[in-house]
Amino acid sequence: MRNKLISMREAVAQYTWDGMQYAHGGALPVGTDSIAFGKEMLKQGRKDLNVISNCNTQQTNLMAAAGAIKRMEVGFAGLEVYGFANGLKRAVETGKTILEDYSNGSIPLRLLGGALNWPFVPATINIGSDEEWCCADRPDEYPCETKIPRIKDPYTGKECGAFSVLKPDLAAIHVTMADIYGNAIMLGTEWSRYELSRAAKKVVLQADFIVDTDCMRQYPNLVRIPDVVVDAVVYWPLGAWPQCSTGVYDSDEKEMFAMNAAL
Amino acid sequence: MRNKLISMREAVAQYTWDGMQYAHGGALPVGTDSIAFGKEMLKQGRKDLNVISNCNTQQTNLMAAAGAIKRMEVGFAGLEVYGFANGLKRAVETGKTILEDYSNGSIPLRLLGGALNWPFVPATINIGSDEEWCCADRPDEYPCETKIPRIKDPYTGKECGAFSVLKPDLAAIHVTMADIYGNAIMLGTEWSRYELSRAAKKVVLQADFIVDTDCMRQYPNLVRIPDVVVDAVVYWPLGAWPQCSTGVYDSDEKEMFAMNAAL
Amino acid sequence: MDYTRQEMMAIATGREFSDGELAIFGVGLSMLAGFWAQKNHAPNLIAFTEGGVFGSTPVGGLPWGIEDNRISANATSFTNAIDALGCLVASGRVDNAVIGAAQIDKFGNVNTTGIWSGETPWSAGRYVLPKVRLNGSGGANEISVGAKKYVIMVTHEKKRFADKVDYISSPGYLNGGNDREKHNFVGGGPAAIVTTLGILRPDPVTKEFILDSYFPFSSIEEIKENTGWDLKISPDVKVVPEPTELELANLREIDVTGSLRKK
Amino acid sequence: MDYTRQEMMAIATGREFSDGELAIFGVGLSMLAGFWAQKNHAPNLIAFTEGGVFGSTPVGGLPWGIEDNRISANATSFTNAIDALGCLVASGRVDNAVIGAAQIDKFGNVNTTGIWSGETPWSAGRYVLPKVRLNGSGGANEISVGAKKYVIMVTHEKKRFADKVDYISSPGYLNGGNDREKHNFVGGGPAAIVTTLGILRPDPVTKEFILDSYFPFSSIEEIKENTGWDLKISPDVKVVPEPTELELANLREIDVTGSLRKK
Repeated sequence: MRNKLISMREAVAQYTWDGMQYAHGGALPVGTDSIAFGKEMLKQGRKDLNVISNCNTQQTNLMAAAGAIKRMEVGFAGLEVYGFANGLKRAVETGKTILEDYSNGSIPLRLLGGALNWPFVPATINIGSDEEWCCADRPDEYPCETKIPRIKDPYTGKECGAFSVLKPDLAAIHVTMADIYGNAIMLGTEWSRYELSRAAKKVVLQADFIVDTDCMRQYPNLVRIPDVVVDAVVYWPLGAWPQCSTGVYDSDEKEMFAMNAAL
Repeated sequence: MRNKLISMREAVAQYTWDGMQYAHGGALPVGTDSIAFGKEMLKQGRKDLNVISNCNTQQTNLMAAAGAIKRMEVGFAGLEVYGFANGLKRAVETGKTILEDYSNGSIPLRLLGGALNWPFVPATINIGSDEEWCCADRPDEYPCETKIPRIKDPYTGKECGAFSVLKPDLAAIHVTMADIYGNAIMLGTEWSRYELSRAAKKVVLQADFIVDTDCMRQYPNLVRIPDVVVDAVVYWPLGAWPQCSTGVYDSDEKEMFAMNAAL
Repeated sequence: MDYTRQEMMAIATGREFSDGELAIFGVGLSMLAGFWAQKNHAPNLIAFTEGGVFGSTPVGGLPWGIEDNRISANATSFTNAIDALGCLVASGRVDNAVIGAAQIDKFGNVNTTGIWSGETPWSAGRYVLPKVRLNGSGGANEISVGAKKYVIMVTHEKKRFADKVDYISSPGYLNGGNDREKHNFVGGGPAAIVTTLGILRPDPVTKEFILDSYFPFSSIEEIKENTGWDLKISPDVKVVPEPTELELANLREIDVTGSLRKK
Repeated sequence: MDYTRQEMMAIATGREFSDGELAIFGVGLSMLAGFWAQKNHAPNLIAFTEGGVFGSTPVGGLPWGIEDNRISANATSFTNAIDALGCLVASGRVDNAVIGAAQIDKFGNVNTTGIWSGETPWSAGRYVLPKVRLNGSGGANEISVGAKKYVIMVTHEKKRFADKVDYISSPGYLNGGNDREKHNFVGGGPAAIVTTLGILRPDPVTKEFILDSYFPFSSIEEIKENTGWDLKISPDVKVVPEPTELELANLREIDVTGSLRKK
C-alpha cells in the first residue's frame, strides 16, 4: 500500500483543473467540509468549475463569489442559521453561476447511483415540484422532460422519476482523521461523504489529524472510508474552519458572519 | 423512550406467526446471526415461513430441516467452508422448500429499495443469467418475464432489470451490543443488517451484551442501528452460536460440523 | 400575559405534535418548537435531524446548523442523509415535521427557491434570472413528499401568501383535491400552516387552506389583509388559546438565548 | 519436485494476479491463491472480501467464512455487502477476482446452483426439482458481471465440463462472441479457467475456451478426456512451469494448516 500523504499545494495541482466536475464533502452547510482545499483551488486560479454540492458551504460561497463556479448542482444553497450565502446568491442572481436545484435527499441518492454504476436512480422525491419541471441547464423548456424523466414501474404500472447519477471527477472530502494510506474516520454525521467517496473518479482527503494505521485497526467499523477508494491524503488541522468538525471544533460564529458579509 | 428489553419467549410469541415473511440478520453463513431467535421460533412451532435470507446460515438450515420453511429467497445457500447446508439442501431437493435464487449483492439492494420505499431497484446484476430467467415461484415459465422485468434506461435507451423490493414482516437481527431502547452496535461486517433494519416492518434485536445508553454516546458513529427503528431487544449471550460474533467469539468448528451432519 | 408573537407561533406549532410521534425538525424556530413539545407535553416525541443525528438535545444554545457540536455532543447515533431523508422521511415513516416557507399558496405549496416578482422563471417563454435567489429545498422536499403530515411555519405577510408561488420547492396539494395522487406521494401533505397571526388548515375535500383560528393579538381582518388570496374563514373559526404560564416557562427554558423574545 | 495438484492449481491461479490490482477473493482455495500472490510477487495487490472486510490477512489458519475472526481480527475497515459487491465489484472497479464452479461450459458460464443431470429445470416444459441442490451464486454473479477480469477455478472432470450448464449462475460469455453486450455488463468476462489439470483461455473473437497450457503432471489427452465438449487446443499450447522452490515455500507459509497438501 502506497503512502498517499502529499501537500495541499501538490494535491490541488495534481487533481484539479479548470472546467472539471468538482465535488466537496461536505456534512451540511455549517459542518465539516474541505474548506482549505477549496481555498487552495482558488489560490491556484481554478475556474469554470462544475460543482456537485450536496449543500452549499462557505467553500462554495467563496468560490462563487470569486467567480470560479460556472455551474453547480445543489440540494441546499444557504448557510442554515447563518443565513443566505451571499457570494453564491449574487453569482446566481447576476447569471454568473447556473444553479441546478435538487434536494438534500436526492443528491446523495444520485451519488449512490454513481457509486453503484447504475444507469439511473428511481425518484419518488423531487417529482411533482419545480425541481422536476424547471431545469437550470435548459431554462427555456418548461416543464422540462429531460431533467428527471418519468419511467413506469414494471410492477404496478405507476410512474416515478429517474434521476441521473453522479460521478464527479474529484471529491475533496474532509475527515476527522486519516492514516497515510487513506483509511479515514468521520466523526458526526457522514451526510453523503460515504457515497461521495465511492462515486467520485478520484478522492482526496483533507484530515484534521493523521493517525497510525494501528488506530484504524482498533475500531475498523468507524473506518467508513477504506484506503482502496482514496488517491491522496492532505494533513490540514482546522481544515473545516470557520465551519465545524464534529467532536473537534465548533463553527466560528464571528468568522462565519464576517466571511459571509465580505462575500 | 420505551424500555424494549423483553424475553426471547415473549419476543417470538409477540412478533412472529405462521406464514409470515421472516428475515434474519445475518452476516454471511458463518457469521453473526440470530440463531437463538430462530431456535425459539421452532420451539414455538412456527411453520410455513416465507424467509428472506441474504445468506443461509445454521438458523435457516435448521428451520428447513424442521420443515418450517415454505419458501426462501436467498443470495447464497451454503455454509462456506463448512460445506453444503444439509437441511436446506434436502428440503429443496424434496420439494418441501421453494428456493428463489438471487445473489449476495442483489438481496441487500432489494432491502435498500424496501427501506427507501422505492417501487423497484435498478438491476445491473443477476440479469443475463438464470437468476433472471428461472423463477422458482413460477417454475414452468422459462424465460420468466416477471421475476426481474426489463426496463429501459431513459438516459441511454439501453435495457437493465428491475428488482422487486423487500419489506419483511419482521427482521430478527443479531448485534454485538444494544441498549434497552434498541440502539445497537455491530462489530465486524454489517453485511446487510443495516439495510434490513430499515426495510423490515418490525425489528427485534438479539444482543450478546446489553450496555448502558451512555456507552452508545461514546461512539455514536458505531451505532448504526438507532432505537427509532427497533421494536424489541432480547439479551442472549452467545446467541450466534455455533456461528461467530465478530470480535467476541469465533465459530465453533466441532459444533458446526456436528449440527450440519445431524440435519 | 407577556409573550412575543414568535413565542406564540412556536407554541402553536409545538402543540401540533403529539406524544410518541417520530418527527424531524430543521434548525432555528422549528427545532425550538419541537423540543418545546417534547419538554411540555410529548415526552416520547422522538426527533432526529436530516443529517441522521439521533437521540440528542441541544446543549450550549440553539445550534447554528443541524450537524454542529451543539446538537451532536450528546447524540446516541450518527448516520447519514440517505438514512434520515430516505429511509425515514421519503419512505413515509415520519409522523410529523416542520418546514418553513418564503412564499406559500392556498394549496400549501411552498417556495424556498427564488423570487421572480410575479413572473415565473419560464412564464415569458424564456428563462429569466431570479430577482432574489433563496436557499432551495434542503430536506423539505422529502418531508413534503414523505411525512404522514407536517406543519408549515411562515411569517404572515401578503407578499408571502401568494395566489401562486413563483416556484414549487416542496409540493403541498399542488392544484388541490387529489392532485398529489398523480405523483404517488406516500405522505399525507401539510396539516397546518402556522403563521405569526394564526393557523390555517386544509379543507378536507378541496385542500384549499382556510383560516382555522387566530392568535389572541390578531384578528380575522388583519389576517385577510395580509393574505394574497381571498382567504376563506372556517365557519367555526376560533381564537388560539394563549400560552399558559407553564407552556411559556417551558419554552423559555428551551430558548436559552432568548431568540424568540426579541419583539 | 514434490507438490500436490491442488498446490499447482493454487499457484497457477495466483500467477494470474499482478501487483497493484484491486481484487476480491472468496474463502478456501481462492483466498489461499490470492494471499499467496500477495506474498510471492504482488505485494501491492489489494484484496477485500464481499462482506466489506478491508486490509486484513488471515490469522490462526484459513478462515471458515469471509466474516469470521480469523479474517476480521486485523482488518482496517468493515463496511457491508452493498459497498463491497455493489460499489466496488458490480460497478466495475475490481481488476481481478476468483470464482469457483460446480459445472462450466465452453463459453465460461458457471453453474453453482443445482444439478438436473442433463435435464434443465424447465426443459421438459415443466419444472423439475434439482437432483442436487448447490449453494447458488453468492457474490460470484457480481464478479462475473462487474470485474474487469476474473479466474474460474474448477476441478477438471468430464461431468463438470459440460457442453451446456444446467443453470447459469454466473454468466461467462453466454453464447459466445459479443453476447455479453446484450446485457450491458461492465465487466470483461472470465480471463482464464484454471483447473486441476491445466489452464484454458478464451479465443479473442469466438470467446470459446481453448486449452492454453497444461500442468507438468498432465497431458493434452488427459485434459481432452476429462472435458465434456470437443476441446480445441491452442496452436502454441505449452506446459505450465512447475512451482519454483520459492513459490512453494511461500504457498506453504500461507497454507498453515496444509489444506492443499492432502493428495
